[in-house]
Amino acid sequence: MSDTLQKEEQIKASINAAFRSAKVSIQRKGRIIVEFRGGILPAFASYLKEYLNFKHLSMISGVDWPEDNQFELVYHLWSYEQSIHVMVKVRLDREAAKTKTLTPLWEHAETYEREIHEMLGVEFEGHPNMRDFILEDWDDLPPMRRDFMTREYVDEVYEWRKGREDAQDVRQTIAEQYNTEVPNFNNEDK
Amino acid sequence: MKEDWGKEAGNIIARWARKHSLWVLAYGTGCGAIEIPPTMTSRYDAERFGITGMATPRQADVLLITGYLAVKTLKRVIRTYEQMQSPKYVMGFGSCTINGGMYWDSYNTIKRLDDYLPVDIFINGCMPRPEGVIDGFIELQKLIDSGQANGWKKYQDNLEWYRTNQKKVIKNWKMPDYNW
Amino acid sequence: METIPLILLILFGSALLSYVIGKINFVLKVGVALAGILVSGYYFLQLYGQAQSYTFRLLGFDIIWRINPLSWFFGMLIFGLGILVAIFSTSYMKNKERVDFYCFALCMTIASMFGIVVSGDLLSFFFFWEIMTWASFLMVIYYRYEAQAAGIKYFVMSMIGAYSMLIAILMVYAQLGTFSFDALASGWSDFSVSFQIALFVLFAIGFGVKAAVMPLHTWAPDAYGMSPAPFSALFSGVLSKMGIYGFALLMFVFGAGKLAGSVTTIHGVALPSYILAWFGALTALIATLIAVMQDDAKKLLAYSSVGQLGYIILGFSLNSSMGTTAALFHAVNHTIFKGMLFLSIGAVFYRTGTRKLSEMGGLISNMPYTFFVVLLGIITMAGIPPLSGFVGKWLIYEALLEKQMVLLAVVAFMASTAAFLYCYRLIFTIFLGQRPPRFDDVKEVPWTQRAPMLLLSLLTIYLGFYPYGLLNLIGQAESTVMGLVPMNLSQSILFNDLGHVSTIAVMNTVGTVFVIVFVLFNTLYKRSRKVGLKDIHTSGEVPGPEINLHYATDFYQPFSRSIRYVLERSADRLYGQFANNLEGFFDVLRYVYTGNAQTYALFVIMFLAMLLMFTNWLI
Amino acid sequence: MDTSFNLWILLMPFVGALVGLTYMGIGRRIIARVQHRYGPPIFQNIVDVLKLYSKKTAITHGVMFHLAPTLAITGTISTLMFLPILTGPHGIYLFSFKGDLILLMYIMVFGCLAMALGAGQSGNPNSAIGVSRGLSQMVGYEAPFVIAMVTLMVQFNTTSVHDIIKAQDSFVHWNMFQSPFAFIAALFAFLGFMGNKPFDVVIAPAEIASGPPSEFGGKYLALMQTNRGMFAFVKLVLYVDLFMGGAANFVSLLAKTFFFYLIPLFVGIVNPRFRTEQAITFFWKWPTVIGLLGFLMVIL
Amino acid sequence: MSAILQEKETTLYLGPQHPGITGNMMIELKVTGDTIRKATTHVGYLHRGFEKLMEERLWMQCFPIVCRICVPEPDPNEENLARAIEELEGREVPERAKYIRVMMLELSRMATYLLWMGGQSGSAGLYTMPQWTVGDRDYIIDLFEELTGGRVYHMYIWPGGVRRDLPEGFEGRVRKVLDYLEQRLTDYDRLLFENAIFLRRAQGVGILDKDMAMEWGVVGPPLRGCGIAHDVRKDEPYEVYDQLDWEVITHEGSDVYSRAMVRRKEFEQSISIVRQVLDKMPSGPVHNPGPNPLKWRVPAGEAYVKTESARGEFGYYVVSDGSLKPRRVHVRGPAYVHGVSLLERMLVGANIADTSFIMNSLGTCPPEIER
Repeated sequence: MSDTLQKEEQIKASINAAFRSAKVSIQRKGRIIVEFRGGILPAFASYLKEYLNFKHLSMISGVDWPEDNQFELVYHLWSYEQSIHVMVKVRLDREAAKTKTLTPLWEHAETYEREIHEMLGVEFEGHPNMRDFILEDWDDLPPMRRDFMTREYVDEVYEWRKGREDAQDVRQTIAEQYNTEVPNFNNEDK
Repeated sequence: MKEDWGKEAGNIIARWARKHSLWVLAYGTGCGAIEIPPTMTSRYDAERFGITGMATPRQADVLLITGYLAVKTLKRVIRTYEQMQSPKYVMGFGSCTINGGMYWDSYNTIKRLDDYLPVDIFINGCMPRPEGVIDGFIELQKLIDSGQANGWKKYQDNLEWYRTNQKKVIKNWKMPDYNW
Repeated sequence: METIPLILLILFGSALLSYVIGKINFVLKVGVALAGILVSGYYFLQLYGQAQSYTFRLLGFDIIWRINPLSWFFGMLIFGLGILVAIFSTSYMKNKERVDFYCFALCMTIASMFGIVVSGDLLSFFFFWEIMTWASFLMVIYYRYEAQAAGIKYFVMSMIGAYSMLIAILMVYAQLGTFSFDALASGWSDFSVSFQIALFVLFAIGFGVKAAVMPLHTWAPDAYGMSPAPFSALFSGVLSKMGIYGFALLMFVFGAGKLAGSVTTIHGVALPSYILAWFGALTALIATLIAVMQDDAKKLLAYSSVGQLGYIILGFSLNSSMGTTAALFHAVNHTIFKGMLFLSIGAVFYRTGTRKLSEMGGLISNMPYTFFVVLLGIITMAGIPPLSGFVGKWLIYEALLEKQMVLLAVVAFMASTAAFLYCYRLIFTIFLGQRPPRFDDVKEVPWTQRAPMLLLSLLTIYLGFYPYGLLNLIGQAESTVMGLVPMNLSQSILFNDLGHVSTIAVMNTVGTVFVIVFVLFNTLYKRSRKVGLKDIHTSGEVPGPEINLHYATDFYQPFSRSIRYVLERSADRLYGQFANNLEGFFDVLRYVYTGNAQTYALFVIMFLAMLLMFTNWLI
Repeated sequence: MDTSFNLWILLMPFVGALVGLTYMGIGRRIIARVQHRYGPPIFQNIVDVLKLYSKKTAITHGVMFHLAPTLAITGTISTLMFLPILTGPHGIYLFSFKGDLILLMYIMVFGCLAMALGAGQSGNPNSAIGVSRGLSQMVGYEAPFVIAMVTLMVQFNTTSVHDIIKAQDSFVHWNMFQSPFAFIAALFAFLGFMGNKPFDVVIAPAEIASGPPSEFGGKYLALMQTNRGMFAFVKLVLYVDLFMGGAANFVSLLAKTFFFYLIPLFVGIVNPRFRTEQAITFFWKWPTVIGLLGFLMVIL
Repeated sequence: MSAILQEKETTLYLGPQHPGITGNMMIELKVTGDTIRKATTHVGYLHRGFEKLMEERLWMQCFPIVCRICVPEPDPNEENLARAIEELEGREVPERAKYIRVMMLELSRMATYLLWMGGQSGSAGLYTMPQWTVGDRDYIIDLFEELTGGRVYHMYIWPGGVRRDLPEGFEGRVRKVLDYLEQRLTDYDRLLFENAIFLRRAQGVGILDKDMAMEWGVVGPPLRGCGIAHDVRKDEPYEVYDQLDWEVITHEGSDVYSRAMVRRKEFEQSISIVRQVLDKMPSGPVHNPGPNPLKWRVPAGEAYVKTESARGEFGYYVVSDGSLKPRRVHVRGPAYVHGVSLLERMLVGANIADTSFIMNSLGTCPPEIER
């Protein structure tokens, strides 16, 4: 097992050597998670891109963690040569979510950042073209935030056809099949 | 008396021609668009019934709403519908046009198409099979033949009501107002 | 008093008078010029069917002014368009600067052109020719600085033409000792063949510059484009016809047509004429191709004008009755439709202040009359039946096919097809499509501008329906002056050995069908609902006001891509390269040109001596 | 003679439109068979036109837009009137004795120009692009066409269609066989004329919606479709007259025109669309060279 | 005179209602002549908020949703989500199920390529090709229908295996369809891939620079069309791809034609992969059942899984907080880059006539961009 993770260990070592603020952990073969706290993200990204050959930016995900009052941005990088996927996690303050754009490094990061801006409300400094991406004339909370309640929004904006209000019938069937009662599916359930 | 007869004959011919020549607007509004190519091509061959695709709304007769409508699309669909020439028909395709379907709690799709456009016929299913689509067209032909497919008249008469519904959903209404 | 000198006097007089009195006020100067042109036009009409001649001696030379059917024919063009242009100018030039200057140049041009057509000897011909060049040059540089380049180009090219013509005239004088046309006509056959060819080439260059034959056309687009719009109409419509008149003289009066007897012939046409025919045909084709690419409306028309003149020259060079008829008929056509088009472009410029095709659009609802005129203009220009353009085109093709000149016919056909392209571009980019918001309030031009244009468009409809009157006139000129057998018009049908077309039947058919369909279509259906300009199929999107939906820039890009081999080799660039290569040579010459008057005099004498030697060698 | 003459003048436009539209229906059916399906009924195109005539509303963008279909159909009917439909003792000549081939070549453009103007006034950029492409392509296919026409006119030393028909008195004298190069050149031009693939750059749906007609609907489109059918008929009859010696009766006319209709159809089924400049240069290469060969044959 | 300044370039709207667009999106073109000066893509016409909806659904309920993310090719989505959950749970998948999954994925790849062939040739105006290929695609769809009950959306691959075993005689029917398609391929070659006009239109058009392709995260056939041999199935083999005999197909040229050829050859290869799968398929169970879906809690953690779909790498980033519902499912469709920023870049300087052509060759699929 250990010898198969050789490449991953190497990368971990070189990242640790170069950036103190990066906490590197190996998830499994071909998956490295870097928690990057503080410091300049573009510098780190360009280090990964230029020195460690992570040329391919697969995507940027944004995860909302209202418990910690933080947004987590996950930059997914892939190295063609080493077949290794790196997830660089950056945590941002939820109230004043702001970070530097990566468009100078990867031009196509533009769309990802636009989407995160629209869906979570994160500001990207220096982004060249922050126009509407998916939504049009959206004036509510950014929809991918956990505190945006899509059910409430739907009840408020759209009209229901009669008979569709509960939408519980399928769950009822499943519950009967497994001999349990229909659980409460509201959001507070964790 | 003679005039009535002529008018009646004209109507019969017109209805017959309308029935047998349905030009569908090439507008894949939702995922249902994936079943349109099979419907139109060699296996199901909807052209047998005179159903053909048309590129622009000015020439089309049938607006096929293939599935859910995002609000952004709804705006375009309304404009497209209003650019079509009467008589024109709207087909709601898939459960999502009827009651939201899979997307019943989505913040971005409308739940009832007939609130916003006068639907002449619904085809249910998620998604309907090509046979279902063709069946829907045949039903539409029957409606046209019996003179019941007059959603476009309904739209003209109840424009106010439709507009109110549309404007409720579409926040930034930047469209020219039409008169028919 | 004799009518011819009277007309000349009135015209020159009103030119000077309007310049002098013009300092007082606008109405007066324009009034004087207009009155002068109108009165002389009236006198000119009196000359119809008469054969007057007026001779006097000046500085020991016989000066002959005469009128014959050919002169009258061209005079008709001059006064017809001249009067309309003058009327058009009354409102067009209002509130413009230097109107007196404009009136002066206009009257001078008309006067000198009339002088050219009435000249019966080479001396006065050349004299009036030069006045015409100068007067039109003044017009070209009307918009001072921006017109500088155009003016210089025009001037240089005109000088080349003038010198070449002067050499030819001197050669004739050296041989015959007289300047008279009649003497030249009778003496032509006695010249040696090489002398005949030399005369032919020199005169052809002289007239070719004015008629803008390729490759001598380079001045035309700039000069037509730069001069004020009404004058552009005159420039292209009539002034260029003076070159054509020159060709008519050269081929049929001087007797170059007789060359056929002495040199190699191809399809029954003398080799020099045949080459000239190719020049004409290629001019028609290439100028058309270039016109397609123009973005400036007037330049487009200018190149188109060059192309159409190519047709006329092609007609003349065939040296046949049919060809000449075609050329003269097309000359009238060209005067009419170029008048219409230049005037309406002027009208558009008057209202919008731009000539760039890509900046305009959608003006049809603002300027419906102008649109109508341009519509008829382009139909005529494209040669589509039932308007008069078709008659001209038909005559040319028949003339070519009669001579079995297949390749020339193909080139001519192709040029005419390519002409559809710029015709459509002209009307589409200005009048159709989307209107830029800044032209929303544009109004139709005043009646003084509308009337001349509409008159011309009525004329093209009439000639399309019944061209036989005009053809009769041409026939008269041919039989009396040019020594040709005119075409048979006894049945009111365009007829020759190859085929025939009844223009009356065409016009009747098109008219009747249109009326029937129109009436049926409009009575059976309710009125359609008129929608706004931007209410178009934009794939469901709603474009904002700043979005440009008018497709006008680089309208024929795919076409230009496929003909880029032609466009890369423009004559202008060739001259440019030539000039660059000559620069070193001119550096040497600077030592010769010392600026001392005596050296210049020496040069002139040397030049004349060389000329004399040259002519002797030729003989 | 006189009544039948008048009758044919009235009837011929309708016959032309019906024949043209039916051919299109048969064409759709043939295409469908190649594509492994049944296809629409043969008279589908006529039903379509009837449907369009029965549309209740239509929008207009202005005068030229309103007039364009009318003018287009005027141009087509006028062309038809100057075309000998049938020859021989029971010929239908209409006004064809009053015009010649050059007139036909030019009057055919009348309708196209009108359509282009109407499309222009619709204000749709797609229409304008379509017109620009169409005119550009026209210059392309006009080269072989003109060469072929001039060859014919010089060969028979006439511009009259009647004389050209008369010269092809028997099967072997058909211009198809007599001047094969001109025929091939003209055939290439015909592909462009008919606007079938690969030369359908004008309407190119995936590129510019449906090009020039994209704003026309309802009654306007109805007229345009009628015109399309009739214009196809006119072009077919012209080619039959020029290369197959005309037709003496309706059966042979239909057979011959249908033969010509099939050629672009079959080429179109299996070929994608050219880009505009490719189409133009295509026409200027082999078809033109073949046409010039035909020239040489005539001259030498 | 109005003060509104107009642009010099003409604006063309390619979509959303336009026959030249795939799916429902819009490209705003600024053109002069027929050259595109600037292209702006607008997406979002198909946005349903799937990622939000999944936060509101049970893990099992997510499966009907994910397959709708990419309409023409739903199986890679199910595969991805299933593998992500398996990775989080550490659930084993029976060997037979893995083979069936590979078969499904390859069949769906073939179906997508058939649809793509139709789209690519349809955008060039060759309408016989879509009629043939879409008709032939229905044979594969019929197989799907027999196996899963659904023509388009299958919901067949789920955590722990597949939903049900192959029916009686199914293998034979698959082989029959494969034989038929292989034989049809010669027809397609003659009609499209060897058509002179198609070659003239496709060669040298839509050039995608090799370095740019690497840099911009281009995946799938467009990347391999640049001659770069990368395929998720080889780079990070999943299921049983490492036990099958196949090679990454590349084609030099970087233009529309080379992308077309890559797809065409991969179609052939898929046929051979499915045949191998059928040959090697072991017997045994097809599902390793999990807990009651209504009380199914996936352990907290995160997983990034990817699958090679017909258009390239499909990536799923799944975050679980140990509750009944996913915390976050983020989908990276291959068209995300191809269809938005790359397309904008590639269309500059292209011909209007090639817009839809290039777009099809990149395999843009709007629903997976906006989800």
